Amino acid sequence: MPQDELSVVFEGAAGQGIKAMADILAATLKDCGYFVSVSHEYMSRIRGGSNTAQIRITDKPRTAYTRRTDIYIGLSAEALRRYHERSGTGSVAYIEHDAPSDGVPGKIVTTPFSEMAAECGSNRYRNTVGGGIVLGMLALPLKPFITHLEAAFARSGTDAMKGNARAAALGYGWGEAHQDGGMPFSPPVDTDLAVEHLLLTGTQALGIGAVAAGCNFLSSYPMSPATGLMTFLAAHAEAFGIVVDQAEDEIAALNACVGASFAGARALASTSGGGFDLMQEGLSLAAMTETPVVIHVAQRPGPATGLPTRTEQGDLSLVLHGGHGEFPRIVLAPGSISELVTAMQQAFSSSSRYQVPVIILTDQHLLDLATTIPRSVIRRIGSYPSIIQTACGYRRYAFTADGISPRGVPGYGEGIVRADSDEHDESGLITESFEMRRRMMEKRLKRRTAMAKAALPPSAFGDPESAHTLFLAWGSTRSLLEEALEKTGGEGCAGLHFSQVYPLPPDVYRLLQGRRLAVIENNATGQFADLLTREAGVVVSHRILKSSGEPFAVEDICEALREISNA
Amino acid sequence: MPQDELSVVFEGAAGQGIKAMADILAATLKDCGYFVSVSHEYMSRIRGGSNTAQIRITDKPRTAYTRRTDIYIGLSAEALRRYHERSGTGSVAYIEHDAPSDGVPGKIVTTPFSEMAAECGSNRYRNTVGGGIVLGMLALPLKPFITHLEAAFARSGTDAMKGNARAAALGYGWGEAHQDGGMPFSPPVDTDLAVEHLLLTGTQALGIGAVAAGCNFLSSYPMSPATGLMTFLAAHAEAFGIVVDQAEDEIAALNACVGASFAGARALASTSGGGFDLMQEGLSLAAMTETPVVIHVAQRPGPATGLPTRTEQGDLSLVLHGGHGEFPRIVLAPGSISELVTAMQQAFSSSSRYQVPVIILTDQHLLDLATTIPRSVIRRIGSYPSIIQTACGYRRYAFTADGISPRGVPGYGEGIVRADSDEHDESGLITESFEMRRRMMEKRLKRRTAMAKAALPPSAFGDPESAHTLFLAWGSTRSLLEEALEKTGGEGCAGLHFSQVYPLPPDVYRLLQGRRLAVIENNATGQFADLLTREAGVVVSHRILKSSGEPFAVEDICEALREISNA
Amino acid sequence: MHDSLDSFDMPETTDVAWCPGCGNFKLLSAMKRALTDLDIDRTRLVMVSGIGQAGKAPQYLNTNMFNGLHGRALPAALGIRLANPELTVVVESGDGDIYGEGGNHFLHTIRRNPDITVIVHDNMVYGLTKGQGSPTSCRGMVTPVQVRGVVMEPFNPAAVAIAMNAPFVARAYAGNEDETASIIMEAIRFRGTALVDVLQPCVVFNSMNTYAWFGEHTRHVPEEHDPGDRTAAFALATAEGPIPLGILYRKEGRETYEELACCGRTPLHLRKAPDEAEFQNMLDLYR
Amino acid sequence: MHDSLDSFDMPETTDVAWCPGCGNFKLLSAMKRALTDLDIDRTRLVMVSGIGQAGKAPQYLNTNMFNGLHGRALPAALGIRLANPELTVVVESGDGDIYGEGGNHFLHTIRRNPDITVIVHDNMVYGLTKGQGSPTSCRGMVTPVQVRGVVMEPFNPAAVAIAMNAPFVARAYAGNEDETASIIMEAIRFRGTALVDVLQPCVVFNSMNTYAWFGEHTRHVPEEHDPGDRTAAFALATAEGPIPLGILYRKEGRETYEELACCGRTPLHLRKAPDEAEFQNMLDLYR
Ligand SMILES: Cc1ncc(C[n+]2csc(CCOP(=O)(O)OP(=O)(O)O)c2C)c(N)n1
Ligand SMILES: Cc1ncc(C[n+]2csc(CCOP(=O)(O)OP(=O)(O)O)c2C)c(N)n1
Ligand code: SF4
Ligand code: SF4
Ligand SMILES: [Mg+2]
Ligand SMILES: [Mg+2]
Repeated sequence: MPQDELSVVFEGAAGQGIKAMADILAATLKDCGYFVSVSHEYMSRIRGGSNTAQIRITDKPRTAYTRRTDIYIGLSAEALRRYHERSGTGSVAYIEHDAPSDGVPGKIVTTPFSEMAAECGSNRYRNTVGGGIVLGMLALPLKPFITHLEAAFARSGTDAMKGNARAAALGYGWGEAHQDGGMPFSPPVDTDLAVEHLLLTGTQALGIGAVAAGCNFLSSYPMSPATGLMTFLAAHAEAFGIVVDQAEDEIAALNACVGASFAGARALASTSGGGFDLMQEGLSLAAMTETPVVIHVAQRPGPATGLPTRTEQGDLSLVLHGGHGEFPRIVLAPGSISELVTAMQQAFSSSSRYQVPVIILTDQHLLDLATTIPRSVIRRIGSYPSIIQTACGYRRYAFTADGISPRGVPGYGEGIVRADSDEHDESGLITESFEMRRRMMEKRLKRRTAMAKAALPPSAFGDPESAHTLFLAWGSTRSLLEEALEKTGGEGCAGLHFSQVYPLPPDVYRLLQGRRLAVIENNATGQFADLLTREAGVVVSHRILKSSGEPFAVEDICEALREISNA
Repeated sequence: MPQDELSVVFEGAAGQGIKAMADILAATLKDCGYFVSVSHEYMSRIRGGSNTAQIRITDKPRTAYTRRTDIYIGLSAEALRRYHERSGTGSVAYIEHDAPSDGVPGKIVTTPFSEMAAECGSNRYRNTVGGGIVLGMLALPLKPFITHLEAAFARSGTDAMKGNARAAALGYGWGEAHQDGGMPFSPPVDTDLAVEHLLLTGTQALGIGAVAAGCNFLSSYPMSPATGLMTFLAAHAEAFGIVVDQAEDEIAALNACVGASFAGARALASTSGGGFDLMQEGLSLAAMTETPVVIHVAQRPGPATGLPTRTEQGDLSLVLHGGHGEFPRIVLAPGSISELVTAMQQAFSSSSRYQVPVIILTDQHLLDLATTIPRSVIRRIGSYPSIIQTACGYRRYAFTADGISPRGVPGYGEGIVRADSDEHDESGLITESFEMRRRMMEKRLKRRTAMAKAALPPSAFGDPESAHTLFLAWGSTRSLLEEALEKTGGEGCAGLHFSQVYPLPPDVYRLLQGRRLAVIENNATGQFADLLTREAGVVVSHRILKSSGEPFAVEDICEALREISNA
Repeated sequence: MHDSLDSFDMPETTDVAWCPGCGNFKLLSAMKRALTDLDIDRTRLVMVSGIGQAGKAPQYLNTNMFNGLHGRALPAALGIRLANPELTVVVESGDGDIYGEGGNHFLHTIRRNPDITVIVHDNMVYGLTKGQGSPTSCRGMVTPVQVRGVVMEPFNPAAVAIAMNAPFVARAYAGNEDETASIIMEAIRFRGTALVDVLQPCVVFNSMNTYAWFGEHTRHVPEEHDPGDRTAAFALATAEGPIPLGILYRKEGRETYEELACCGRTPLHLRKAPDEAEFQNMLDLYR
Repeated sequence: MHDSLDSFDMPETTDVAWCPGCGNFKLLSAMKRALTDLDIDRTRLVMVSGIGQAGKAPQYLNTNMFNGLHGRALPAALGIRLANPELTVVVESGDGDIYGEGGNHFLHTIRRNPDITVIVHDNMVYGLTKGQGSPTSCRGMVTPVQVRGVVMEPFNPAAVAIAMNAPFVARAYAGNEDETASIIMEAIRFRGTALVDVLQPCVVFNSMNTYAWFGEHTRHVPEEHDPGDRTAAFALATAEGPIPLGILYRKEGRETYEELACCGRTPLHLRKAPDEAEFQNMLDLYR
């Protein structure tokens, strides 16, 4: 029986072009009609070390990280060690080595990468040799690979293009010759994939969402894994009229966003936990001045600098409670590439509608994940809320039934627009009246009702209404939950994934009450479980946690699900 | 029947010496053998406006703020309006005014403050005239007042001393002559008060605690209401060898503290919510490097600049969750002057013992509160945990059973001491090993068990074990809970005050389960109630809240207690 | 409503939270005069400030205002200006705010050179928090925190701005209301980032730098000084003796950040939703 | 254990995370040479850094280390020095770290003048985050964020330090290992805050400022330059043309912050609990 999925792992030092090759290979496989997803893990360095990219090739969309390794291309000095960690009995590795492979369960095909690359003109082509091997080994066509290589190296000159093409062919031949029995694999599932799907990373999806939302201002300070969003928008700034400002620090970034939004921009800041720490006072300012702003918080393992290029979901509590004083906020935690596109648009629209800060919580794993997604899924839902033209006597903080005042900006109309970080009256001027304070606090907090009502419901996997055990996930673990439930879901088990974690939609309480609850969180303490207890008074009896800096593998979750279902 | 308490309110513009006079009068009354407490409220300005100080004179220790006003001395242009807000039928006001007093329930004695002060040589003496009036009116001795005045103005020269003495006498005469029936008041309760009690503000109590704890390093940036602690330690720096550094910003302040503590200092930072926002990354650093540090967070109403000189308990969630990543911390919320002295010492000792950041949460009301407290209550409990002399091969983060490694500092012994913001190995060097990461996370979090076990139990008022309704308070509302329960406590009601809010002692869960719970919080949402739900899974059915910028008055709490007890 | 008046004055009833006799009042009237004389449209001006006594200044001017966080006036002003380059943006805040808490933004805003005017109420002390040493406090000033006197080197705003190659660097003294007004006018007219450090007595907390002290310790920029000469400007800014008042350094013609960083002059709030064809073009890149 | 060795070298097996050919390696060996030649006691030295490629430097030296937050090396170093004035404190970090995120501390640490040495690995780019413009990036450098080239005025560390009246200001070029080592030695010997901005190629992300470029765009501080002359130093630091290498400014004798702000030289960790009599005296004030 042909297998319905394959996992190809590329390993190499930083600088060896692992990421680039995995991306090109993924695009090639998509063109061949397969669903693909690529998971990256890498060290905090620019050269050397050992990074990997895992390409999952599946007959339906699957993006979860897996322990499975079918084909392994290892280029760095660490190749064997790392193969040891993740090979199984069915694995085949192409490694340039002579070291003893005692105890490694999989097979090893000693492969002269350097020699082949040198033949093509440079050691640099080793990664391309590897790409060729994979295709040759799987007996897939070489042509689309060459096309993608040419596109990718078009700007590097003809030498590079030729060298790469040659390396691909050499590798292809080696792969064919060393098939080791081959990998029987289902035929291409969807020939429309080539044209009707895009291959997007999480970062690109967020960026596309931002463009769709009409984001026209970004101020941020570089920080992994959040920098990519800034880079994306910088690349498209000219086309879409987006102002991209690299700030001197995160404090400046958010304050510039709040200033810009006060003056009418649709403003976005992108950072990671440590940078968000520095933005908290600005967050509180956005709330006090009722200035819309969207903040992307790309999680990585803390505390402090932690593991800067790794993944974790450790900052949920921080974004829920950061910023001094009491004010409303929205926290979104999209879990898939398409949810990222949508969430960013929702963030902008809710931020404008409720005049509150909205935080989008992602993580390294999700941002670097690349996968095929139907182009049709990318819809522009962004509503463009009106900024009013002010009249004489305009009061920025006029009391209204729902607490939200019509928003004017300076220079647009005859009114005067004042924003004040101090407690203020309706016109925005400083006040020390206790009564005004009381009313303004009420005004700011009142909108929480409408915000909760409009909260996005969780996605259900299985039938949560009738389940006795619910597995709960948020953010990047969505695909794990989905796949694991599908593969192992016992009777009475179902899953809920929350792409909005705060405020929670009110009727979730009903759904959760009286059931056995288990959370899946890529952190050490189960912060979402705590949130559920606080908000819904429910007790979460099982916490499936991981905080080593690695994402969960789908196998981890399957095992945990089985254990908990049978408990 | 003589009354068992009196409330004297001093009102005046900023710059009119209201605070100074209230303090001097309080000291005088203490010397007369009364328990006194002074509550201050003031505007965010240096001159003008209207501030008040309330002196409660009682026959037992009472520090809660009260709506009651017996004697009112009003000096500013706003005097009448503010008297209107807080006078009752028994009140007598001394105000220099001719305006109609329609609808003001209390009496008014039109008093020529300016004229009397001018007679003594300067308009500046109006406050002293007011002090004299209070004593004359109550027929208390003038002598101790003069003594305190002389001490206070000793540095201002003989003119000022004479002028003040004269103004006191003139005021005293006016008070005697305009007693308006007088204020029958219980005789002095405790003649030992004069010598055996101190008169301390919250800020002074914290400062004394810090000195007692052996604090020898402070780096902070001025911010109301936290600045006083820095000023206190600066004043005593020379005597106790304390390094006091005014930082360029709050980020520098906390990073300097962490650096200093790494090198062996007992370090303290003092700030308010907005400044603490900026310290969060440093907090996370302290946790990651396991460097002890104590942070005083003096709450005031937010968000953003809010009401900078007012009071609120709005930053509990922030200090519980601030700083990215997951790490242990301790949060103390002392509720009385003596608890402040103790809490600061506990903070230093726990911070050193567990090598974690400890946060002391106070607020404007508590810090500015002044009251009599027995000198004997001030005990030095600080243990001085040992810093070890390192040997060759020393590893700062050596694995141990409880997760806490012996702490060495650079330059003390033959070892090398490394602190790293990145994930690190036992010697403190950067690592990217997932396994090491896992073990280090475990190491850092492990100490939570011991920390929870050692958590301070709440103080009980009434018999919580048998109560069906528990009123819960934390921080500055302690005296309100105590007094209100005493005055109104129905059958089956009791109170618990938490001077440690995190971690909560484990057996509190038992205490809270299955009872009706009501919290008293000077904020808008009931953050402590949320914490209890999260930590103990209990539902808090009643939230007594206030977030106008004012403290609760004891009458508010009495009323709420009555309502809830009878519900 | 008062904002229908065509003047920068707030209603008479406005409660100004400054102390009687404070230099802030003089600076406020100089500012009003400059704005009026420049005939600036109140609805197209935004005054931006941080927190402090100085930071309250925009509350007392009848125009648009963004009164942000302590130390963060400059990034907010930058954001405003980038979002709408048709607005005149004037920052007014304290020495502690701009040079202390906000020091990093001072450096990097100058590096960008947006067309904004930065007026610093330099009273050489932290006023609102009751008299601690500020970055510009003179050595030896005793305060409740600096109990043995300030020991840090005072921050020299003009010298640092010149070192940063700020294109317009001036100092004024609030006591000279006329001159202050005219320097402010020059600064607002200037295209690019213009710094005016305005010396200003704090009559409550700074008993060292009084009106009399400033009278004695200031002088005018010498006639012969060439404000186009950066080294000479630096020498003037750092010379011992009285503080020079006037324009120390001025260099025309540098492009502003908004010209270089924005895509067009249309205010962002008037821009249309992204074009569908462009949007699809972008998606094509990820096929 | 390797820390028993009497050398600043880490074990051979240490995995250095820098790129082959990077200027960081040259600076590391210059630093080791300087420390060795100065005969500094490894157990009494603390290397302090922030985050970045440069910030990893202390990981590769066998001595005490505080590798703190991005941008915050200076306040941490200040705290360490104040807590124990017997320690030699050397900061080593990147241009983004010290002049960007940490710009405010750069200003105010210089104002304080603690006796620390500040070595900046100035590669004119953000290395660890993959090649964005840094405060010292040259105009026109194209990066993934600065897609149309850097437009901000480059930060001139020497000029600003001189404007701040930093008592020791030098620039070096990592390519000249000997000279760099000897300047670092001078800086560490100097009593007070000493800045050494070390130009250093980033062979991966900065294709503008290469070894060749630095060769062409640097020169030595002219023989006749008087490092005691602040204005001349400023003129030299801001002059058009090649970047001057060497000690630009040097002023001896200013008291350090720790002398002025500490109470005695005893390290804080060796101080006794507060004296009971003093404690009771303090309480007496509140009777
Ligand atoms: C983050 C933060 N830190 C501290 C404060 C407290 N604070 C308010 S104003 C001020 C200093 C004001 O000094 P300056 O800017 O010189 O203005 P001035 O009052 O002297 O006019 C400080 C420290 C604050 N509001 N926010
Ligand atoms: C608060 C915070 N913001 C951003 C980052 C991400 N970050 C790490 S290193 C770095 C820049 C490094 O540049 P530089 O200091 O010049 O050092 P280099 O790598 O070039 O040696 C940045 C932005 C961070 N770690 N922390
Ligand atoms: S405190 Fe000083 S600066 Fe502030 S208003 Fe009063 S006198 Fe002016
Ligand atoms: S990224 Fe640049 S600076 Fe960093 S180690 Fe590599 S070459 Fe050196
Ligand atoms: Mg000031
Ligand atoms: Mg750099």
